[in-house]
Amino acid sequence: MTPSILYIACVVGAIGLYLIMRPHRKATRIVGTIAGAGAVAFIMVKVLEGLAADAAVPILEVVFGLAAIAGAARMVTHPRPVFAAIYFVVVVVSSAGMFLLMDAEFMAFSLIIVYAGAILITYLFVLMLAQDATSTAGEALYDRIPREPLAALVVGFVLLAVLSDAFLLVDGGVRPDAPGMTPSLSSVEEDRWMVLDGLPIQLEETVAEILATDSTAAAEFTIERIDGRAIRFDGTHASVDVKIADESRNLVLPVSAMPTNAQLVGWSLVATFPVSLEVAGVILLMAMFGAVVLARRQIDLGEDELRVAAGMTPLLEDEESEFAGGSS
Amino acid sequence: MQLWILLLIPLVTCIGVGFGGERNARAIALGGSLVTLAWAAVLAMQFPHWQAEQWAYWPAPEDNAFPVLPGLGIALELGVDSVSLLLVLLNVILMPCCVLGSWVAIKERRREFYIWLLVLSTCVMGVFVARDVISFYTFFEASLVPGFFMLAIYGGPDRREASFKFFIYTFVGSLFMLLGLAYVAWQHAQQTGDWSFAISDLTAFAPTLSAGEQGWILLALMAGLAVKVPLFPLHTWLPLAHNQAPTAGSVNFAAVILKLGLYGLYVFILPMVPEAVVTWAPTIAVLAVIGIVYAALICWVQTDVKKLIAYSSVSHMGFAVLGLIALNPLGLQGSVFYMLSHGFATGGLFLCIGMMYERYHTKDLREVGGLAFKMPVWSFFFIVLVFASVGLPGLNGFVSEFLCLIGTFTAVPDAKTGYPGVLGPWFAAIAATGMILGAMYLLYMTGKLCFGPLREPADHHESEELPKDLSLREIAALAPIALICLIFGVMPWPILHAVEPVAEEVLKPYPALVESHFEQMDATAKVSLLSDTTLEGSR
Amino acid sequence: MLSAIAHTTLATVAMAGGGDGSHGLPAGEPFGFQVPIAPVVDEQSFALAAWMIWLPVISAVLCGIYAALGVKSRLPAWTTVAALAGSFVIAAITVSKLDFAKPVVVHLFDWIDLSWSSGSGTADDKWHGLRANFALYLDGLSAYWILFVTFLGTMIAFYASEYMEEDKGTGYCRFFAGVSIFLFAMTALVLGENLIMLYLGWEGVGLASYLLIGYYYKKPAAVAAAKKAFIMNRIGDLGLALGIYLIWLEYGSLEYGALFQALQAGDTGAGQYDGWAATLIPWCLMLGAFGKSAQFPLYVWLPDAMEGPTPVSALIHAATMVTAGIYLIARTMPFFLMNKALGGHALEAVAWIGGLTALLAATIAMAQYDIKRVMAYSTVSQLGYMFMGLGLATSFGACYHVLTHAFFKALLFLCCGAVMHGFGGQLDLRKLGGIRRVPGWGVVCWTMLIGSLWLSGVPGSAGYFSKDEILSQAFITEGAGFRLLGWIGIITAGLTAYYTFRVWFRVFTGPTHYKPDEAHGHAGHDDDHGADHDFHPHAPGLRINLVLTILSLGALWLAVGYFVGDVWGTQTWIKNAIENSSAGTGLQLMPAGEHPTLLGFDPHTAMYFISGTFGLVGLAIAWWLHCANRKAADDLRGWFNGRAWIAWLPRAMEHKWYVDEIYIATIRFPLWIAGQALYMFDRIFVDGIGVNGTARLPKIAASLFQPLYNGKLQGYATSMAGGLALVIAWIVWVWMRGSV
Amino acid sequence: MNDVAVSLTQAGEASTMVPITTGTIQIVLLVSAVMFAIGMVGFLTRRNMILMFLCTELMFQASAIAMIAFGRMHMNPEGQVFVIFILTVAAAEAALALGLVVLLYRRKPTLDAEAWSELKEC
Repeated sequence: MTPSILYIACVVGAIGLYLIMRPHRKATRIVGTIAGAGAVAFIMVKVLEGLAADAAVPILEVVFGLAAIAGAARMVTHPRPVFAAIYFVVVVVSSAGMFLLMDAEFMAFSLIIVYAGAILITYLFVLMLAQDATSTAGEALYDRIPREPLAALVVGFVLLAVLSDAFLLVDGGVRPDAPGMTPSLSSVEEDRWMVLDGLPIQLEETVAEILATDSTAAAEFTIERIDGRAIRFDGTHASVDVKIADESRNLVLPVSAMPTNAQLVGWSLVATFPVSLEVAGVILLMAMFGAVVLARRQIDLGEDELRVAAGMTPLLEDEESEFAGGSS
Repeated sequence: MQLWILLLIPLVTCIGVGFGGERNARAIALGGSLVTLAWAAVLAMQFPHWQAEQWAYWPAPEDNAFPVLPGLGIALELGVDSVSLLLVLLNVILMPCCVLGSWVAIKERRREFYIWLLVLSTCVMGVFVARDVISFYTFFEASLVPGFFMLAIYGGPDRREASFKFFIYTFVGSLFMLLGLAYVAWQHAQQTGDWSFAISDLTAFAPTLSAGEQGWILLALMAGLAVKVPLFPLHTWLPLAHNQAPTAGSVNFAAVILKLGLYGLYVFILPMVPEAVVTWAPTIAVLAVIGIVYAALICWVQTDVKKLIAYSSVSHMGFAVLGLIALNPLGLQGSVFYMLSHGFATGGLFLCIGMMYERYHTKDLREVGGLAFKMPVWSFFFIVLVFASVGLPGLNGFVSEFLCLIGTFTAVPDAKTGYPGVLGPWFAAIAATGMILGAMYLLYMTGKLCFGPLREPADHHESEELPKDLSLREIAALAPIALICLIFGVMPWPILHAVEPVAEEVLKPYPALVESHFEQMDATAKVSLLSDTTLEGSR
Repeated sequence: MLSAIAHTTLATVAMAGGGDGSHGLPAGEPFGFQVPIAPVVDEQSFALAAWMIWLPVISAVLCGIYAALGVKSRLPAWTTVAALAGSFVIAAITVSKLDFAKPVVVHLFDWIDLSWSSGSGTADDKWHGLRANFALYLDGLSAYWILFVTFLGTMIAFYASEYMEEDKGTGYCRFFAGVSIFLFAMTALVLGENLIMLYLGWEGVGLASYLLIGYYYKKPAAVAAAKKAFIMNRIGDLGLALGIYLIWLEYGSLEYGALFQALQAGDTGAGQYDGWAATLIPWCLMLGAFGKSAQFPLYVWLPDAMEGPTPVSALIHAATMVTAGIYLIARTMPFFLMNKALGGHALEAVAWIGGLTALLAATIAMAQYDIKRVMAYSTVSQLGYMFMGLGLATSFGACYHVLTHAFFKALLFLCCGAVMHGFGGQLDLRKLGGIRRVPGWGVVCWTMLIGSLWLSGVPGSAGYFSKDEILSQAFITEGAGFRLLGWIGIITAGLTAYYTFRVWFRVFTGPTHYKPDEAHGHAGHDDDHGADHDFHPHAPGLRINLVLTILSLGALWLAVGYFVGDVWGTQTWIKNAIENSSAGTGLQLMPAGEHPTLLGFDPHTAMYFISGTFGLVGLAIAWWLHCANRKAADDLRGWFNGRAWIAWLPRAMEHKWYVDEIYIATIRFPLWIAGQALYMFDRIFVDGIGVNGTARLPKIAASLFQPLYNGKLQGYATSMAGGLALVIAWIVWVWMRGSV
Repeated sequence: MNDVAVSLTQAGEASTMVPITTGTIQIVLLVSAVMFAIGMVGFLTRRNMILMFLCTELMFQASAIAMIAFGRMHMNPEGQVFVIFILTVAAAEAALALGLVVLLYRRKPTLDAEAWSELKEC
């Protein structure tokens, strides 16, 4: 695939989206949908073509991706806001599926809960709150007619062209199999085991479980730490030194004891980004305050009225008398 | 550390003003400015170089530096030499007077006003004590902000235009200055391998640049500084800003802000680009002389007092610039003295006009006049300050004007002073007509305003909060200034002595440069010059 | 007292009597003068001298304090009189201790003091510093000057204590503060040890003059006159300042001692700049002197200055301040002599301008009606004589005339003041007459007669002697047309006698009639004698009469002193003082031995007769036209007015030859127009096109993009996103791929 | 590859250790880019203020997908952490934006963004 093909596909996609936007005829919408979907599909095919022959085809990703794109396209073109919001749910669900495929289970479900469950509902509430009664008769004019679609499309698809160019074509695109792009698995595993090292209770439970399968061992044990670290990873196996009744034993930890993805995320959140986490909390809090203040009915009070309301005496205007007298 | 405290006191006072309530704002501001004054006085007493043989900063800026980005050589360094300390003193002495002068004039948004005033004070002091380009430039530009707000919020009817013009004009100019300074710093980094923004490093380095580069640097720096000075024809922001500003603003603009430009000339241009200065000095001098005569003539036809005094600043600053580029100790010391004496005299005049304005709400000479009968005390101070401005011997204006002019006069190629110059009698002679014109317009103003039958605006009625003549508060604001004008006129030598080592240090490279400049001059011109002088001598 | 002082000093210097100036000076002096030896710094024996300066300062400060305290008594007057009298006494003591041949410097305190050591020059120390300290230079010239300045100051302050009585209160304090400031400045001018201190005094007297002329500040005319005086003086000051700069440029010092010694050694200046040689110095100084001493073309302020109170006119504008120009040239006479020795014409210029001013002012004085103005023009005219004397290189004559003139002109002014004071501000000699017979006016009448006689130079009067000293010199000194100049001076002497006695006869003789001046009432006066019908002149009181008497006695003594100079020593004392100071010309400029003759006589002898005759003729004409046969005056006027070819003459004389109008038309108005034009230029071109135009350029450029800024949120967002796209495109295409 | 095989045989599970394939990530990134572009186009063309904000949510979504993909590629959890922050910002933005919309709607009873053009400079 050369950049020119990609760019032409982008143009086609843009034309497709433009046709979908036009509210007049169903036919144009269909043509647009075909063009857009075709362009996307064409690029995807081209991407997959470039793979090694023996590589597996990511069917599910393609499916979820197409669903998300379709939902997005419909969302930005649908003349009725509520429907647009519903199509956004499609996008959210499809992306959640892609998250799942990329081992981000926790994020997939929080996405659905937060977006589909909370944010979208808020949007819907506001939509219904703000939609005037006449809109039941039909879509509002401003919902039906897009604003300067050509300029927006040019901008948007230039962006798309260069982004996808960067992702797919420049230096062969994003290539995990290129040397140095992905970390060695042992280091990834070591990192993960070290997370367990930071979770002493879970480590103890794991050790207890292993020891429980071993009837010879006593129930009482202590985990030995050297330089504060209990787990030692030799490149393939993680093991723990455990002292049971003054006798040291080296326990190899099973792979199943490795922290889960969700645990990893949690660990990263509190261990690596604690300040950002706090800031995020503050942002949410302030957003809440802000929403409360904004939604309140606004009354302007003068300074004196505020002082009176706060139980203070109002300002007096008799202050010019101090230095004024006494000239000869 | 002492200097940091000096800068911090007004800022801390700002907090006090901010939280002290609308009623107490001015009292707190007065207290703060008095504390600043006291602290500055302490510094002045500690300052070890008043009578020094050698020029030096105090405290040594390196000891006082606060590294910001060590990799880029950016460090905040503070230090004073006698010139900058004198200018700091000018500022801190005028500050309480400004507060007292605005005591009842500012009726609304007082806290904000005094905060801006104090911030302005900090900024200008920052400029004077900064020993590195970064903080110099930062303070230099930061001083625009309080000035802008004082002008835009508390100014006269044209305050919008005035504030915008003030800000944008001076700001655009300073950008060129930044460019010039950045170029010097960059070249320094290129050639020595180390980034440094310390003024001492750059001034030591810059003269090694080629003459062409120096010329461009001079132009860039002049673009910023000449606007501030202001030098003809870059002066037009000044009458507008002075005219529209509230009293304290006008005082500060005239007394301190204008000095930033001259101080910049002294601290950057003279030491950094000596070759270019020698080449360009006649051009600058021509502009200064034009400014002197031009502004003086314009003054004479003004009917608005504040505008008149504002134009007179343009005229007066011309003398100071002349003295500075006369390139001899006479002119340089005169110029430094001019900064101080103009600050006090013109600042005081603006205060006086402010007091009159509070009573009559007009600055129009056609509407108000003959106040000597009604306001004798005011007239007394006004006349003293007018004569200080006119340059009456015994008051401060004379010493500075005289030294600047004699410096210019003796800035001849073959001066026996050891400091040959590129100006000469003609410049001084034409500039000296400014003395006559100065007397003309200032006495015209005095005659209209103080003397003649009493004229008051038709709708004038006595204010209830202000007495007919000056109150004790107003006297307290004016008396120190008038007294200083007198003291400076009678005892200028302590200041002159303090500036001597500075002058010699700054002017050190010039005699040789001027001589080589004349050697390179057109051979025929040189020959005719020689023959003329020999003729004169043999007669 | 003067004579006593003179006796003490007489023995120290051998003097040849008479006026021929043939006393010996060492030959071979480069510029023909011998100035005193280097001044001795002597602070012990002359410690008191500082108080000559400080007493007026103290008095000024006290008067200011009185004003602030609201004192309504005569306290300011007595303070001032006491201070000035103290000054005079100290001056007398100081002078009595002084040896004229050995000038003394008394250092008071440091003033302007700059020095530098570095620089490329190899010149000697002179240029390596500018020193102008507050110090006194006591020699013959300054001693001579300070004596009559302080004496007249005391007298006139005493006179003013009565004259200004109606203004008791703030005005009184202000007046005496002004007088004190004036005396301070004048002493600084005269006693200053260097040119900058002279400049201090020079401008200081200008300030005092400004404040005192503008004393009646409610009167627009007074304010305008004050302003005019100050500005005209400033024009002169410009010359003085340039002279000072040039002196420093050429000689590297501003202290008299150093300068005179350099000149004595034949130093013609460093010659440092093309065209600005040391020979220019006298021309610059001359401009200063002409401004301060009201010579053509800068004399127009002096008549206007008569708007001030009369004691001020007497003190400042007749006796003392206006002689500062004479003092300046006398003080810097070595420069003039150097100029002459090098072939310059500065001295001739001084003489000619002086002589012509004398004639011009005399013609104007003949046609004025305001008696103070007559006196003012007469002052200008007499100052012209003094400059003529300086230009003719008879410093003695000039300085002697300064002294005699100071006495009789002060006397005349004070008499005019008494008249004005008594007659409700009336100064028009057509509306006054026969005052001699009004009770209580005898002293004024007779003292004024003495003053008039002295001014007219009738034989035997002091003015006669001092003027002759100058006039006869015109026929002795060689120079461009000096003989013609001498005749001009002689004619002027006749005119002087005429206009002086015109005033005296008109005011004091003839039928008694008077009426007050309604329009002219002082701002400070209560107009209780404003109305015509119940107007009663009030005769001068004791203090005025006393002062008038003392001054006339002084004037008499000056005349007698000249007559019997060798006995009383007055004349030799003065001659001694002048010739031993820097003003001494050495008189070598004349051919030694063989005097030129005038009408076959020695010029001095001849002049006694010629000028006496002219004076008497002038007096006689005045007597005929204004006393004996007043109708003849009207006939004469009618005769002039009836003939078109000559009618312009009296009118032009009355209108002061239209000089003021010419100035307004040629200088003031064009300057004003220039100011307006420049202001317009400033607004339209510099600010309008230059600044605002430049500021509008971005705006014009912006208007191209203005449609993008339509206030639509999404429009802005589109631009933002487009920018983002371009940035990313740049990153991808240029950075990452390296090509477009 | 050997290590992986060993650990796989040992555990018999833990697909987490497999690097993502080039095809997967490119497809996912492509989807993310397309979604972002569509979201931007929507933001620029929709006149309804609420939908404009919804479109910003779409763009958030797209960037979240990219984050996750890259996190997966580098096999560390930080991509997901950033998505949490994105969620935070999205939620805060939704709250405030909707509040503002309500406020604006009270002033002018329309949701048309074009009704608010006070930013115009002339």
